[in-house]
Amino acid sequence: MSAGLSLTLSEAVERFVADGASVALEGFTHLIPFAAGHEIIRQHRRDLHLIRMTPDLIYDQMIGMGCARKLTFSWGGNPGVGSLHRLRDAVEHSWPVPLEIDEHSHAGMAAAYCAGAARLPFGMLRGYIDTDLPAHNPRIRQVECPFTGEMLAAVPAINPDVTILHAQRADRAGNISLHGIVGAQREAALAATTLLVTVEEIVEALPPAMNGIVLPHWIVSAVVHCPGGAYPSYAHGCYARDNAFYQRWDSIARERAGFGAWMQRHVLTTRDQREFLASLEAVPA
Amino acid sequence: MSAGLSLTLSEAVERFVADGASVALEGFTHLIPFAAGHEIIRQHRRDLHLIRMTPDLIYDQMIGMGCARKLTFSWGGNPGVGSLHRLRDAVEHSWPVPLEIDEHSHAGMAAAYCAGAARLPFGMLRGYIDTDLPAHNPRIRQVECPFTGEMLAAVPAINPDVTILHAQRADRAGNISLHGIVGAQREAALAATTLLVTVEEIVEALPPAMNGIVLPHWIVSAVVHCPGGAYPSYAHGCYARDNAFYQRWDSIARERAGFGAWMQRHVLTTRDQREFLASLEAVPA
Amino acid sequence: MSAATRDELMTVAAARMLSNGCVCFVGIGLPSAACNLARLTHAPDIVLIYESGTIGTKPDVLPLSIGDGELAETASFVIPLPEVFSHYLQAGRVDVGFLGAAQIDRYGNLNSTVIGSYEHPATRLPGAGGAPEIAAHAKQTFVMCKATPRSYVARLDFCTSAGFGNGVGARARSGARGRGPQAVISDFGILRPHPATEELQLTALFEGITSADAQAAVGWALSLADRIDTVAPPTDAEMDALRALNARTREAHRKPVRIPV
Amino acid sequence: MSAATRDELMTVAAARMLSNGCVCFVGIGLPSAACNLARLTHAPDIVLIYESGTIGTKPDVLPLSIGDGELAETASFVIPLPEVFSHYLQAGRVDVGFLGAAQIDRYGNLNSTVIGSYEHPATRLPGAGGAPEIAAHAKQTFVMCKATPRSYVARLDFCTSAGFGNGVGARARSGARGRGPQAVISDFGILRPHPATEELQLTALFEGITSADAQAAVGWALSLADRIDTVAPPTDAEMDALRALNARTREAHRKPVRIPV
Repeated sequence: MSAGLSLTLSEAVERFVADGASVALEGFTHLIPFAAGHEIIRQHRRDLHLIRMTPDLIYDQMIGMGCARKLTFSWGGNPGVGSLHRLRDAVEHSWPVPLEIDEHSHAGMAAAYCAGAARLPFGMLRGYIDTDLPAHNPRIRQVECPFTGEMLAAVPAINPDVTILHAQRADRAGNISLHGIVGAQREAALAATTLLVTVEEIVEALPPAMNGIVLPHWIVSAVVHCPGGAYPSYAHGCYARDNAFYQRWDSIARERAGFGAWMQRHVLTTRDQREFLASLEAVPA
Repeated sequence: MSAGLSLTLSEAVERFVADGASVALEGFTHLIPFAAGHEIIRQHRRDLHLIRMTPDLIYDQMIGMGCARKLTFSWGGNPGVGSLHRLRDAVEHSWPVPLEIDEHSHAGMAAAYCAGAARLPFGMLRGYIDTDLPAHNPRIRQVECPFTGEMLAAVPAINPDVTILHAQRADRAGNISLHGIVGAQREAALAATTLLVTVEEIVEALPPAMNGIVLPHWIVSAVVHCPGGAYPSYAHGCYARDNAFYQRWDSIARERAGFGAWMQRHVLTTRDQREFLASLEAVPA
Repeated sequence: MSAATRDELMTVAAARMLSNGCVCFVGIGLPSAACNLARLTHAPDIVLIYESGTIGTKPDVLPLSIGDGELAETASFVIPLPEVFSHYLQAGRVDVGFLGAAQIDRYGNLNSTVIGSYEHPATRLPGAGGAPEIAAHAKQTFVMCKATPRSYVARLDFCTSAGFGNGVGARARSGARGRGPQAVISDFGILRPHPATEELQLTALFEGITSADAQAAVGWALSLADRIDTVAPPTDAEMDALRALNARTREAHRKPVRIPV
Repeated sequence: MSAATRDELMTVAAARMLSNGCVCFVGIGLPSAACNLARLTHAPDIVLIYESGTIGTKPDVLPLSIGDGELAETASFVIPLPEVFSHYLQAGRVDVGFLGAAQIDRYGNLNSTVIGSYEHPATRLPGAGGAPEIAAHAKQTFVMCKATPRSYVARLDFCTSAGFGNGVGARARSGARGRGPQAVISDFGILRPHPATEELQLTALFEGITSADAQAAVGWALSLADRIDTVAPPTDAEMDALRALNARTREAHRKPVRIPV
């Protein structure tokens, strides 16, 4: 691990997330690295190429705060609730800044992450058949099977400059263990140049893993202890998803002014995840 | 599960393994389905296309007994000991019958299994660079990345007619759980048309799996209760690998006559895995 | 018991289409309700897969998101998302896939991407998610889509997921391996593809709704099957199970979650 | 203590080349002994990967096979084999790969496939295994190969794994991403590639062995480095650790296993 356990989240974001970088804060509903996203907003990062299968509230916030110039994604909604209003505003009205989109299906983006993790230049799938996406995205092409002549869909590998994950625990060497729904996190981690992980707890020794999901310390750039770092998403075994918050987000983010006020109060004027959480507890949003 | 838990191993092999079939008895040192291989020998199957990354003793036995016409593999030795004498005799002297070989590297064969599991027509890798294998195997070709123009190695998907695994346990619905070293078993299972599994034990309910390795009942054709079915390989948590047996195999199999006598005594004249094991216990081979 | 709502009618109709033991790729919303209703009534051994990677899940309440903890806790096992799509869906191991959409056309092609032009959308929708490959690879798909003035349209603004293309065998020629949309469950009734033309036909209506109502709800000249059935009204057992499930769900989602300060 | 055997000399020499914390892709036999000796002496934090999928394993005895239970029990975690090759090796995450061979040529190309012709081999060897891709993707490789009349040859019967091809930049042009064989450890001494020609040069000899001995052991005109070192003899600590490891291993492998009747 290049930076050890000594960094705060603020220091880690400052060191590893540069303006203009391609950044994947992965998490499929579970273990979404909210705290890291908030810190990126606090540090006013700009021109990021955000990557994520399911940009949800944290990307809605980052896009609404003007951090992003481009989004690679496969489904951009508030799960079970509806639209991501800030994402829509950026795509429909270029507010606060224009947002270029690189749009895929889940299967396509999963293949692209897998290719990235394996350092192959492209991934392939039987996908996008008779749909309009390939006509609008030059990053969806075809490849011919050299044995059967069949044509398959091809997508370029995704290799983020930085992948940021949240996990349940790390040991002192920096090995990371996560369990529960893992989405494409492991592939996004292995595909990245730099891997930054926030964790619920740091332990002397991880529980015996055998075939469990572990990211070894030598692929991790830094681990930051950040309890509650996935809230309002969840950390299986630690705390539950705040579905009510996800539902409330629909009205918080619907209008620019209300969104701005909420971000000011709960993110920009809080210093870290602890203060963020306290600000929500004090007066439910 | 199409055939449930009601079949004996003999019935399962009779029903699912036909002469001429392509059959993968996978297992990377661990959980090698020896009992199933012995049953295939007892039933005198012929013209099989055997598939396996590491043909070891059980394939040495099946090849020496004339079951196979073709072998797809990537490393054919007795691990840590030396040659597989029956495999060598078949390749070098066509004894007892000629054996066509389809030879790969581990990485190439792993890619082929993964493609098979995903029902893609081929797998790709950065592989075989500047080696002589592609010149001797028309099933190793190249594919061009439609984004970068790079040339990558391509191998056709492996989709066995039948994959046979050994696992630690199944539940009564036919769900299979395995742990420890799993090689390419999961991919071989998912790539197959028919999946036959022998298990150490059948339990009411599998232990909670979360991110563990489970093969669901609806991809399994039959489960056979077969304790000790991986011996002299091993079943993690149940019994250890008999390394001494692997070392003794070198002299057992070195000469045709000695091999034949051993097979006669321990496989052909035993009725099942229980009798096979008892025959070894009675007089160590 | 109050009369069934249109959501309830659609949910019950969809649940009935699921046979015991079938492997379903489940989306959030009405499909999730329908699959779990089937599991809680006539199909206890149905296998539910959510794209988050939970296989064989048996949630006690409906998830709000595709990845609620409940889904993992009650699953037989949980796999990484790429494997759901490669090893299970693309491999042809899913019997039934559910799809929803903002727009559907007469061949069951679906739009969940944009209203208006792609480059300058009037309304940006969430996008494809798993839909294009569910549409291609599930052995069959069921579409759940309510009729609004803008949902059943003569021409999609964008094709996110292919149904029967432009019909008459186009799908078979496309390389898609599943049989495509075999039922569209709307809030007026049920459409199914004509065996030859593959155009959707009205095959059943909910009680009290007429063919003229259905025709008025869709933006093309709706083809009628030779025989149009009436969907049998929900039984008390179905309604009890569905309402209890929805009540448990509402309560669970309202329950305040402790902020992990 | 008895004098070091040639196996022991080679093992100690290889172990010394491994720095603490480096990630090694380990093969069975001498490489496995060398890597574990390094771990038990100067490199306690070395990360050992066996191709069976065991990552960060710390076996107390050497495995006989690449997949002994000991490797899984003492591993940080165990992954499916395809991921070892795609996510770790091909992804460039392995610092050092070890290779052995039946034949090696002056550019460090290796044969572990056949002696004689491929179609009608005089001797069929086990084959490639992981070697071709270890040779291509590990950041560097170390080759351990004893000299026999037929091992260091002017021309391979078959190229299983590429070293420097025919030299002078051929490897760089091939698309292989690792730096190739940076050391060949034989039982006479150590060869390393010349920076420009990439031909292997004799750079060190074990004690009591001369350049003439080395030249006699190889089947081509052996190139000598400007300076040829003598490999420092094993220390007592190295020999103690290695012999204890080998003794534990022999005992473990001899121990009768209960037949699971």
